[in-house]
Amino acid sequence: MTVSLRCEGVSKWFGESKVLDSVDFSVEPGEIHALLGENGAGKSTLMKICSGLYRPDRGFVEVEGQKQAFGSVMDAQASGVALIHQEPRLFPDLNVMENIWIDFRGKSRGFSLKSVEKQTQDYLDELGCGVNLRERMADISVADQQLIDVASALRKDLKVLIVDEPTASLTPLEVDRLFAVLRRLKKQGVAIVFIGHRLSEILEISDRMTVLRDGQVVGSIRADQTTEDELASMMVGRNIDVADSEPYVSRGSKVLEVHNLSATGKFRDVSLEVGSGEIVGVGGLVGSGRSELLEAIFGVRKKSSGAVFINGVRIGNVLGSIKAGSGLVPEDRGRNGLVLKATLVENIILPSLRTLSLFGVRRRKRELALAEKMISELRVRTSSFGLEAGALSGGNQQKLSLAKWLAHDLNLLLIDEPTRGVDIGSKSEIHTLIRKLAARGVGVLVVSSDMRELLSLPHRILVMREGELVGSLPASEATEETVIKLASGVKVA
Amino acid sequence: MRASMREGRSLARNLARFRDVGIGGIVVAVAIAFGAVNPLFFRPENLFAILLAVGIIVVLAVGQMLVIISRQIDLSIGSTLGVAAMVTAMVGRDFPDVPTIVLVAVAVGVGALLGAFNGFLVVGAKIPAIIATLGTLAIYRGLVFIVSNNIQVNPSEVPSGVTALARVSSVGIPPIVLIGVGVVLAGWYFTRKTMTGLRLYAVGSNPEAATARGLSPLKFQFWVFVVMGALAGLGGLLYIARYSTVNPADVGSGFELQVISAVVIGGTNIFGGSGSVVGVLMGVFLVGILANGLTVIGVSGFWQSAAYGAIIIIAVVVDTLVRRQMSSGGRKEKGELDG
Amino acid sequence: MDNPKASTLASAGKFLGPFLPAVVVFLVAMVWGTLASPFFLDIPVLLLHSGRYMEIGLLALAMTLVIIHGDIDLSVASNLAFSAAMLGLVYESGASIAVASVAAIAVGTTLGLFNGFLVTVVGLPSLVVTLGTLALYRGMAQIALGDQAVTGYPDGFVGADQNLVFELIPLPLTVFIVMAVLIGFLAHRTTFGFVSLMLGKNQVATMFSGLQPKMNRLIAFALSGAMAGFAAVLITARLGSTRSNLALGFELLVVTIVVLGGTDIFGGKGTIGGTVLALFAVIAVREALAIQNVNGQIQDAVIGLILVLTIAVPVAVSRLFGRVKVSRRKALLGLEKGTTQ
Amino acid sequence: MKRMKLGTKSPRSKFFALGASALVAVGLVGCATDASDSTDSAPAEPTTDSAEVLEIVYIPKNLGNPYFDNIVAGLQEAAPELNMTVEVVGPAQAGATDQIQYIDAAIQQQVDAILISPNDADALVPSLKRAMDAGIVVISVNSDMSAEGRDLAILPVDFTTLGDFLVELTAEVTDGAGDFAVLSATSTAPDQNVWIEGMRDVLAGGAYPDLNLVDVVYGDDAPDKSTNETNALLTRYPDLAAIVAPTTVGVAAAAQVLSASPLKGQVQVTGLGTPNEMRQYIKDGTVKAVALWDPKAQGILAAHLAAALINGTFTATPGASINVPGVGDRVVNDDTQVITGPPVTFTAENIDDFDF
Repeated sequence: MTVSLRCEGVSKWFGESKVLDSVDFSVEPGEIHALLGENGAGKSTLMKICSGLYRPDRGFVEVEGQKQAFGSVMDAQASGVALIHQEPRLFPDLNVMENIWIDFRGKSRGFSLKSVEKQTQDYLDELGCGVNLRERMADISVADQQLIDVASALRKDLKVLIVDEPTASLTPLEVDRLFAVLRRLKKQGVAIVFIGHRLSEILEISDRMTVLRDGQVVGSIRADQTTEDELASMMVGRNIDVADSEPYVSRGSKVLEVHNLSATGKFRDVSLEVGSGEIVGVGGLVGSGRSELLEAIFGVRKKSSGAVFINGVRIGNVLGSIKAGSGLVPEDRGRNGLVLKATLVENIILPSLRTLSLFGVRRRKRELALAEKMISELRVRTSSFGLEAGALSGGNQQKLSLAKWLAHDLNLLLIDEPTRGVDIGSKSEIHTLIRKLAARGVGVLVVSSDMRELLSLPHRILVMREGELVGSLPASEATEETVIKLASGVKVA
Repeated sequence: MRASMREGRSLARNLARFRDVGIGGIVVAVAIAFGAVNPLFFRPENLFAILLAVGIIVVLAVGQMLVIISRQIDLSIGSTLGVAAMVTAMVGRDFPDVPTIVLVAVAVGVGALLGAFNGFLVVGAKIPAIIATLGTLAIYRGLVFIVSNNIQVNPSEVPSGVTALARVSSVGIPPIVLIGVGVVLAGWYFTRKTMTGLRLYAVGSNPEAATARGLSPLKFQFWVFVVMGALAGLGGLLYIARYSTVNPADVGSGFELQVISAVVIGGTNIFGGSGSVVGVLMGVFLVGILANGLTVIGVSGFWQSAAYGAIIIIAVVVDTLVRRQMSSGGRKEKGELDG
Repeated sequence: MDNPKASTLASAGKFLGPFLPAVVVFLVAMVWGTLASPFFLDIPVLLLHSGRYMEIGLLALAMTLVIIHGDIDLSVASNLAFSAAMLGLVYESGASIAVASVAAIAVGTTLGLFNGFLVTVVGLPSLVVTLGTLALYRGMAQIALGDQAVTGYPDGFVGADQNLVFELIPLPLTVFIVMAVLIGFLAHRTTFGFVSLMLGKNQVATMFSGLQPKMNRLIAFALSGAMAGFAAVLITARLGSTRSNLALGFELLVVTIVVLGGTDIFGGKGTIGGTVLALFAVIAVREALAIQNVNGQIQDAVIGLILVLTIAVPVAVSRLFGRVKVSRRKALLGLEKGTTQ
Repeated sequence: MKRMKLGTKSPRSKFFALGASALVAVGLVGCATDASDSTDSAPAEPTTDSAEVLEIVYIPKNLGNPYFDNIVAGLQEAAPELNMTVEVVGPAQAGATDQIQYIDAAIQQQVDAILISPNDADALVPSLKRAMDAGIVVISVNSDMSAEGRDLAILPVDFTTLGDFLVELTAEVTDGAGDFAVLSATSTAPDQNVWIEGMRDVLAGGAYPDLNLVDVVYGDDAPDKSTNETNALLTRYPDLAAIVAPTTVGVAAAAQVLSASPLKGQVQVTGLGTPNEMRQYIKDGTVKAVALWDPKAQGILAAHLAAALINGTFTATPGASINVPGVGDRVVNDDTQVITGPPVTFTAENIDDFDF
């Protein structure tokens, strides 16, 4: 029985950082093969290569024995490989039928949306998706959108279905419905690759699992031969190379106080405190509302109730929080964190314009001096100040987004996924930077999905699940198992 | 919490579906208002005059709608129409016995050629559509003068076959109106019944997703300009039939404002991805009735352009509110960023 | 870390780059005009003729700022017409010409604010809003004046555009230069201008750095309205009479000049200096054609052709020679657009 | 994103081929029929030696208007024997401020005389004054403007009596009874407004009790606007007896509407129209009569007056007279205006004798 999908010796570089290092991975027909690993381990990149979005720098991909030179997504689809994204990319202005049949390639005579309506309704019923075919895509929930994405893949004799982080924003009910669909496809002989985080879900749905860490395959085991703890340790790996922070010595003053803060649809009734010089970590799965919490504290997201105090001062909007000395390094550097089309200097001075100018008039010398100081202090590697932020590597961009907040007197640093997509070298530099800031009395609230970072960097760790704060434990007592269990809702032993 | 969200959305969805009917309602209301002020508004001759005017504008509006759906805009349609009308009228003048069908081919051909040049500038030379067609608006107007050497084509020189298009034909309806109806039906059929039409909406609604699904946005963006040019050429022929005087300075000038207003009033989203031929037809009628009605009830022409501007702004405000309520949060920002 | 100064040469190239099209067009036009007619190269006369274009110049200065934000204002010419009508009516009702001029600028600013309100507060696309107000303000001007004209302005005011400053520079040109320096200062030396540029490049990221986009964009529209009012005063002084069909079609020429000056139509890039150079390039082209008795429509066509070539030529050049240059530069810097999720 | 698959040609290069062919075609169409880039200057070379060739510039209301093309024909016919070259340049739209650019260019070229058909009685005065200060002869052709802006005005016909003539013409075609409306050019056109005032005075005088002017609308000398205004008139005043258009563009548009409408013959169309444009409508009975004057004669007269003023053999003072071959003697009236001659009425009988 030939293998549905095989990757052999697949490697990939992005700039200097090697994201995949000669990975071997295969899926048989009628098998659900889970792919695990922390963020930045290379899971999504591997799947983008299998689905034809990227070309491997070395190695090759085989579908049912034929070597694939995917020029484009279309070729991958033609060979029966489909990728379902976490946020399905569909056409908001078109209705369900149109979204499914948009890339119909058969003979168009005799084909009309009417003629395939019944067939489509059967697909959807089979998938348990009770959506009206005439409804506009913009009005449909993410869960249903995923099923519609699957339906449009089913239309073309599907051999390999890759599902990337599908359960992130689904309710338990919707997760069960999705799993029922995957099991039905499995019976029909479709090979399924399931990328996910929630260990309990993975154990429940998949037959075999492969764990990726830093671009290399760490191990491949059958579901019935392993337990969550073993998986967790494989994901994390024994040699924690991140040094532990010294225990926190309270300085008495509270930098950040949050009282039952909530934002409809994102998170509810969150209360927390960050002391001066304290690093507080926030763990939890993708979609648990951590980023939205940071945005609400910082003031760029409307809060529906609750209050935020920085250094005792009540904060109304983003201007107020910045004046009170807070800074946010958001999760999506390219869209929210930095202005990629602007130069390094322009990005650095942006939040501190008021202090750098006199009666609204910019003082160029002072700006350049500050930028030079920051670039050298944070060791941002660049050939010239005139370079646009977009031309920098991931690590340097992250240092830049830190530099712009350090440029003005910072009391509270809110940082979301500090070392995601960052090369190993910059990772430790960023960690030492954060520790130095804390040592100077700055309060740090850091959201991280990188287990080792979460366990070692903060003094205290909070865990959020589906928009609620479900646990708070000092770093000394925290282990990856307890955090993962809290995050994925498995009853703590 | 999830259930309540669903009710909110279904209400918005009905609003969208009734949007086209909504404009239809406004058109009827405005017509009745004019009729009330001056019953003569409903005289057959006057309605006949409205149909003639609407006939030409709707041909251009259907083309412009396709361009806007593909996330672009064509400001040069007035001058494109001008060049097509002038070349066709000169051919008619110098070869009086040439059959009308040949003149139709000349007009549509010249228009399509100019449209192709627009397409080349936008897709080949990567010039943003608004800038490329702002350039060709002036270039093609200059072309009208060069081609005609500033000589006007007089009514007596226009072949009778062409002027017949604006006359009441045996069927009782002037061919101009029939051609207009034909273009509207073709536009409706293309956008509602063909896969290519559906893909045009897809390319305009989400270009990245369209590329991922194997469609080529560039191809659509190019051919949309060619179709727009061809329709502007056809509009040129209808212009000759209706006004029978083709003056190099006047032919087609100012059409682009009327057409874009009609398309926007007709509910076509300026950011691409959505728009219906029915809505555009209603928009064109509203513009046509306004232009005619205001003069008929004796409001001096001076009020006309003010009324135009007001209607455009009101239509866009209503459209944005409906759209915002429909997708609760809008396509642009995710969630309620406090900006 | 290598020395940042070594890269100043590259940045200088970048600095001159956007001005290149305008400078080339200016030189070609001047040479062409001089060859075409012995009367052309007469600097005092050319400067006098340039007085006619200073209304368009003022509009272009403010339009540059609006476009840097990523917006556009097509209503400037109609705003000018209505402001001029107000100037005429206020003057006719007995007020002094000074009061009437201030009234015109105030009215212009108000109309600009109305545009800004619809775009920033109600959140409508600026292209469609100003398309609407293009027709609305022109209609208001027609309602205000009908088919009458306002004349009889005081002698000192009418023909003021003919007096020379330092015996060489006509008054309107001086006014324009002063405004160019002021708005240039606002755009490139103040925090307001810097924030406008950053908003144009990425509005969300700039908001995340604590800067409010609404206020900046509103002020840009108000300034555009104020310049329309100011231009109304200039045109009334030049013509000595006011009618409702003033400045027909100015908006298209203004946008052409701003884009010719190197400003990106989608925002985030643009300089006042570029716009000033482009204005003089367009004046040179117009004068060179006028001296050869080329009529208006052909002049507009030539300007339209220049606009299209300004953008198409660099793209074509970079495509022809770019293939080698771009790939080598990328290899050097070891860069590849990574996917940093 | 890597280069497209090598197999198929990349879509962009396909557009290049397609677009490039369009570019070439557009260029060809452009220059194939391109006579000269500006309206042609005097065809015949001046006969006498070129030492003191008189350079004059004529700026019509707008280009492409057949009425003004005939004035140009007259100028060019008279130019050779007056040792004169005529440059014709002007705006496309009949806008008030668009002519100024051409006046300034003429001053810059230090021409001997500027002939202009003004679009606005006041806006052009400042720049024309500069021309006169520069020693350039300024003559207003086909309509007048404020006196300080020109040395002399040449009117096609006596404006003061044209009002009577138009009313008389209206009475003729409507047998002296009924409502009639005027379809004018732009609201700012000085000649139109003078004639309409003239008509109003005549009607006020009571000479034609049963004729009354119900409305004046503006077609802006644009075919489509004039057509819309005509339709509106027919709707607003169903029992209208006649539409009188003192502009060639307006009368042609009104006639075109009526010729295609059931009201043909019931609603008369008359006014000032060129024979070539109106021949079709007079022959098919839509129009009984239109009147005009020979613009070419006005062109010849203008050329001679310009030459005389430049050479100083004639001064533009009331009472001065001049003899112009082919046109006859003309005297400057008290408003320093010269009248070309009486209007000519074209009817089915005599329209074929005229070709302009």
